[in-house]
Amino acid sequence: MSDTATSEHSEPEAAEHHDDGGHEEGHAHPSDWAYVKIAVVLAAITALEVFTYFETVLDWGVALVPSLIFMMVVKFYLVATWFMHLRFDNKLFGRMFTAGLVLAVGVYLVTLTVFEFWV
Amino acid sequence: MAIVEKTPLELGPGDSVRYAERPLGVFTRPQEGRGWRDWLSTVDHKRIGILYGASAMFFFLVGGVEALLIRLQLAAPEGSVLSADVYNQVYTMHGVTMVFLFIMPLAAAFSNYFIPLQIGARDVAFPRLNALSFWIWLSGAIFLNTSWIVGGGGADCGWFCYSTNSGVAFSPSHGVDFYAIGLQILGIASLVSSVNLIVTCLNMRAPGMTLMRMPVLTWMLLITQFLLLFALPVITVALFLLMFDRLFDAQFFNPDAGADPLLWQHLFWIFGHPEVYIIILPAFGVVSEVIPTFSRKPLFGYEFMVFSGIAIGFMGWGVWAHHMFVSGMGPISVAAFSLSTMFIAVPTGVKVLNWLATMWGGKLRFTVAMKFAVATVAMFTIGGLSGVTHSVAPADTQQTDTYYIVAHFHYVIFGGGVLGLFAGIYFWWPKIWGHFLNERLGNWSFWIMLVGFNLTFGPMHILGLQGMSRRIDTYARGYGFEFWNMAATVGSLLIAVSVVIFIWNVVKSKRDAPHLPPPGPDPWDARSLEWSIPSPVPTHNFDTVPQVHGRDEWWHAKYAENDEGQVVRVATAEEAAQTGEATGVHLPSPSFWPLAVAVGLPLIGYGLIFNLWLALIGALLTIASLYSWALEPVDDPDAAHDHHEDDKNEDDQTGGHDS
Amino acid sequence: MSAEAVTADLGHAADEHGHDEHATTTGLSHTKLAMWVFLGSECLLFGGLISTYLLYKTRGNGRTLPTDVFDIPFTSVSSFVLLMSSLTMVLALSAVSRGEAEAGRTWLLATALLGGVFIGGQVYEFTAFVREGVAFTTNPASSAFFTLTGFHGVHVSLGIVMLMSLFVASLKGRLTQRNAETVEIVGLYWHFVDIVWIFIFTVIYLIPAD
Amino acid sequence: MAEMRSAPIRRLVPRTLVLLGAAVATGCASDAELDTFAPQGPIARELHSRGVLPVFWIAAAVFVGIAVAMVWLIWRNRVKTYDGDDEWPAQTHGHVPLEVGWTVGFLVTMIAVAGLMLWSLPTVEATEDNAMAVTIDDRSVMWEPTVVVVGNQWWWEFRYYFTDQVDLADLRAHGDAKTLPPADIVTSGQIVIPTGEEVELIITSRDVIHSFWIPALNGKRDAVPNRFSPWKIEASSPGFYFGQCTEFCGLSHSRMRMQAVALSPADFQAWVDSTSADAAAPADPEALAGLEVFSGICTSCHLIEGVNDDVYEGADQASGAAPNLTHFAGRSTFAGGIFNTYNADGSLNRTDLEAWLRDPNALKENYTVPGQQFRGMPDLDLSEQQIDDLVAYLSGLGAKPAGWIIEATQVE
Ligand code: HEA
Ligand code: HEA
Ligand code: HEC
Ligand code: CUA
Ligand SMILES: [Cu+2]
Repeated sequence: MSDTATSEHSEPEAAEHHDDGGHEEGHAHPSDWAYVKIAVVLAAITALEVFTYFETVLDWGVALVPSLIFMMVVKFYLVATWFMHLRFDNKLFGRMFTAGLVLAVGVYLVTLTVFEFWV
Repeated sequence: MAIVEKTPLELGPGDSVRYAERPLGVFTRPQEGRGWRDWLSTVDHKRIGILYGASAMFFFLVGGVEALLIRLQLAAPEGSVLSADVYNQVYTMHGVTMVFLFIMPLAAAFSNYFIPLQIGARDVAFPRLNALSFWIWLSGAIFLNTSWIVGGGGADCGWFCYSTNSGVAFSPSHGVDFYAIGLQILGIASLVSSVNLIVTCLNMRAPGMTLMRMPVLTWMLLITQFLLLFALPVITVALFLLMFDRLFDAQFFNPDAGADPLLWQHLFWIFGHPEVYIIILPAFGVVSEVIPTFSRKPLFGYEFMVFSGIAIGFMGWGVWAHHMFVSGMGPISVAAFSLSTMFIAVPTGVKVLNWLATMWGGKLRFTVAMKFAVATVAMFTIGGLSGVTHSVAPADTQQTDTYYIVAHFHYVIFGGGVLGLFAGIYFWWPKIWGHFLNERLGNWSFWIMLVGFNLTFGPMHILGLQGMSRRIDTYARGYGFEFWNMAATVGSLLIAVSVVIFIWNVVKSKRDAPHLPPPGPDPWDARSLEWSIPSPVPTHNFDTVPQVHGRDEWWHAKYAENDEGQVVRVATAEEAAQTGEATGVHLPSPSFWPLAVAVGLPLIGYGLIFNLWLALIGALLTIASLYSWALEPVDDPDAAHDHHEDDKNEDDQTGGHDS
Repeated sequence: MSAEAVTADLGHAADEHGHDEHATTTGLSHTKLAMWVFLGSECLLFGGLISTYLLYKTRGNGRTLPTDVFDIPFTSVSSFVLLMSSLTMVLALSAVSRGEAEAGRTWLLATALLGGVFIGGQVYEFTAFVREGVAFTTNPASSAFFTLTGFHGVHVSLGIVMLMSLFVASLKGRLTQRNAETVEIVGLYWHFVDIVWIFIFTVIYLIPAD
Repeated sequence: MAEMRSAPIRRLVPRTLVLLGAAVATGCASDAELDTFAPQGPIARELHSRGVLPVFWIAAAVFVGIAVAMVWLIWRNRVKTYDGDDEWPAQTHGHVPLEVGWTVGFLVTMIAVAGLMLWSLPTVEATEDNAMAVTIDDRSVMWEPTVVVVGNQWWWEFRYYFTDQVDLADLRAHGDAKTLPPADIVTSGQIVIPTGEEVELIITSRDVIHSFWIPALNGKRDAVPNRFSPWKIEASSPGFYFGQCTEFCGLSHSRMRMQAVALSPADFQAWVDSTSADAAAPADPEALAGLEVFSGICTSCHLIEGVNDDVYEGADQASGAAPNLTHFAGRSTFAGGIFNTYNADGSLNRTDLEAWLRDPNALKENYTVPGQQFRGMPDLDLSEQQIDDLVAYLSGLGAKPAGWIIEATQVE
């Protein structure tokens, strides 16, 4: 919620993004080639993720869960910032989404903690 | 939803030519008119606000009658007005009705009516979605109450419907099914409306209306929308799990299969606690408008008011388990939630003292609206302080599930929420209807309500501390509960009297209105933009969208401060106000599809409970209506431009929207 | 119409489609903002379902758990399919906003097809699980599993419906450069459903349930 | 009409005082058996003085402050009407130091409240390692006073383990409240505890959530199916302490009560001796006939040690249990603590007992609908003869409690 309060400061910036409607040409969106590159990275990470499943090949030990989470976050981040354009778009969009995301993660982590999920 | 549709009207920057491109849609749209049928297709935020308000007041009576039944049953020991079974249904439906069908929609009425007006907009961002929210809400409300007739009775599990008592084995009638599905339908309505209003607040402010210039009512309503936005999905999850358990034999709450009943409690209260701030913040907003107006002072500490509201909204997410102090979740969790709960008193206290500081050195004029507002502050403080006493977790082990809690939450909900919204009703009545509510009757109603309220809920503190459990259909003689229960029942009858006076006031004021001078645009010498336009508000709201230069824009259009800090008038309200006579304002066309979509949902509900074929029909109806909606032209390009003149004239003649 | 009335008109943005985004306070389109706000809310929906599953994943009531019957290689393939549908989605948007209607249409269809493959995979997975003794009502773990993945599946299916609607509109020549925003908004929804699956794939499938 | 005159607050202060006075007054009344302001044991006393009272005083002080400020403001600043434009007060928009001041003030107050909370939390949560000697089956054991408390619709079961003592961890590992390990004593409605000992409770439920609460001895704790939650009570002196199930649990939630009977250690031992024995064999013919009826009808639900414990497989109930009747006559209340087993003069309360057997549903509403799982005792269509026989049999089960207990329980 505090996000909306501060979004005040983003307004001048928002005004600059005036022509960010999506049906204008020539704005900052990346080329198709860039998208493909991102997709390749995503595919590679996915391959690595799946690779962890075959423990016989390589035992990740205690590093398994942290690495999996890390890879997940990277993928999540790449899709959100590139494919969903958060990187190029007005910050307000990202803030609305992050507010929900952060709240969800926070609230549910606490809930699972109360259920002693981690022990 | 209507995603596939494309806009017919494109306006390039600075380009005043309309593209008369034929819209994508294949259905024509109805036109805005004045008959009763037009209420069914209206997309005007003001009319939708009125619809919300009127239906909410209706359900206030329903919930109130349920409350009176409770009180009659408990007036004396061994009461026999209701059987235990009916009592359980009545108190459950009382809680559900009051929370979901009365106070939330009443707050939604304020959001719908006043957010656009206070930010200088013509309507909300998505007018048809707005209509959809209302109709879905209404269909959910009706659906929920039909369980009395077709469901074998209302839900009988308490408004938070704890598992496992909500399972089929323990509540075999369909009441709980109606609860689970009904609340989902209501949730869709509120979710859609919260998205709509958030976008409205962020995106449709008049030029110059920065966030920190928004009136505090709008601010509080905006925060409320965020709370709804994030809280509703959580209860939706809970309700789905419950529904799957009951209707499709899932195992979410079956302890024999290893399920944990506390899961429901967490999900419910993660929603439920933000919910109580959803109830109170609109009232805080109203009070923050009324007190400055009748103190002839600006709100003290605007920034602090806004940020404390945000803080309350935010902190409200970390305290839910204070409803579960005795559930056995473990001492560390108890301590943590106890601590997080307490500190909500800080931002709330900031609000209370800022209201007092606004009154400090002011010129307080005690109209009925002002009386309600001041009473709100006082009564809420009592409720808030009893809240603090049960935020101390060990102490709460003596208090929880007793009438002490019932006293707490009626003080905050009724003393805070309901009295606050009543202040708003008296304050904005002339703006909405073009005539005042009668002050004399208003005073009677106010005092009787205040006395009745305290007589009803004050004694409940004592009863609770004497050990009277809540949700009991009778109590035995000899525990010392007799006297105060009788007092509470008498008090509730007084509240009923005050409500009757209020209803009479509504009727009488309307009847007397033609013989009284009209209130004019700004009867209270108020401060925000809705007072800069005629009363009642013309269909198009603003002739020209105002340019905003600061907080309390409208006040500054009337007054300035000279070098000595004295207030000098620069214009009368009549001079500064808009005339409402603009023509040719393009407004969104009405549509019947929101109503049609909404009708499908309860059919799905009945179908899930009784016969899946019916659900299929409901689903098809919903989908077909959604598609029709999408294929409907966004606007009727021929209709939009010339019929507003008649509107205005009619307004003048009838003095209201109610013809 | 007077000049004043025109400015007034610009201010109200009176329909659902944000066509006059130039007039909104933030300069942003209503619809797109609404979609983002909605997606914020969806986080709490899926969060609740995921937490429910995590809490229950080992509660089998003595019967087979979903984790016992997971087929990771199979799910990996369908996850990969869904991931790649995000690429085709973004390419569709890119094409439409360049005015290449035909290319846009093709990419839209490709996205919908990939989504369809994913749903097909899920249907297969569900039936396979049921055959192996993990049905919706078997135990808390299975109820939670089917509810979570089922909710996600319904989201994907809705996305497919929207994509196909766009595709049909495009066939009729109605999906022009101007409608790029509509494509973008459907895309946002689609990508969101994809990132939810990224989460589910790791947290539900890959992290071992000891 | 007092249009401009009175302020809501002005009548609040006296009102509150009156209410507070009344609360104190009724709190002292002898019939207020559930009164939370009348603690009778060390835990409840400490909870009251540390957890409850201080925060009440803080809240009251804040309230008085706000109320006085409000009344004063209203008194000072009210006007009848605004006549004209020159009546504008100074337009103060805010004052940051003031705001910071009261924010800090509230923070400090709440930190104090937080301290109180942390100070009083161990009062209800921490347990001590006490133990007392108990003789069971002629064997002396050290017993860490622990009672397993099981909620059922709408009665409480209390289980005592002396021979094979259980603790929280054992039961959590065991997991299932419907198949608890066999206990030395199983009773219902009245929890019997020794005075001067902290008694740990392990609370669970077999059907829905209930809440165990004896206000004079401690706060409450929910009984949640599939969970075992710790709690504790302690009574300073022998006596009788009333309780009420406080979590809504269906139809007869209001009629789900319980009492704690605190006995001196010697009396407690005597109670253990009499109650751990198997049921007495009936002597007179009526009681024998009663046993006959019982064995034919009642054994599908009720257990009597020495009669049907060898074949008993749980009750025909959603909860899978019904009160253990082995020492039925040893308790002074029955059916969820709402009926007297004995009249005040010590004679058997035939009226209620017979009525109960005639049609339980009429006395205490329940869900015994044919075709659904039973919750509560159904109407068994007994003949008056059968009822008389059963009463004769039941009244011989267990030793009649002491006169003062019978007197103290008299519930209406
Ligand atoms: C409008 C709704 C509303 C509001 C605003 C509140 C506000 C608060 N509530 Fe309340 N609450 C309910 C509605 C509400 N509540 C409902 C409906 C229930 C019961 C649900 C059910 O079981 O059915 C409930 C139950 C409830 C419980 C659970 C009780 C139980 O079941 O055991 C608790 C426990 O901590 C609690 C605490 C609080 C606190 C600390 C606040 C705080 O936000 C209050 C803050 C306000 C003040 C403190 C007063 C003003 C401040 C000052 C004047 C400053 C100075 C004060 C100090 C320094 C102390 N509430
Ligand atoms: C917005 C919320 C709200 C409001 C306004 C009220 C208002 C009232 N409540 Fe409410 N109450 C709750 C929310 C609310 N309540 C909740 C959430 C619960 C918990 C439920 C649960 O435990 O699950 C509860 C529980 C509750 C209980 C406890 C029941 C129990 O635990 O067993 C009691 C008992 O007295 C009670 C009484 C009242 C009374 C007397 C009013 C009065 O203020 C009502 C005043 C209104 C009227 C008197 C209406 C006037 C009607 C007429 C004049 C008739 C005219 C008729 C026609 C024209 C047709 N309420
Ligand atoms: C289908 C199950 C069932 C059968 C059969 C049944 N009872 Fe019960 N009985 C119960 C339940 C359940 C209770 C607890 C009810 C309550 O307190 O709400 C109970 C309570 C009682 C009590 C009070 C016990 C106490 O200490 O509180 C008595 C006495 C009693 N039953 C006697 C009988 C007799 C005698 C019969 C046979 C004629 C009988 N019951 C048959 C289920 C049954
Ligand atoms: Cu058991 Cu209420
Ligand atoms: Cu709360």
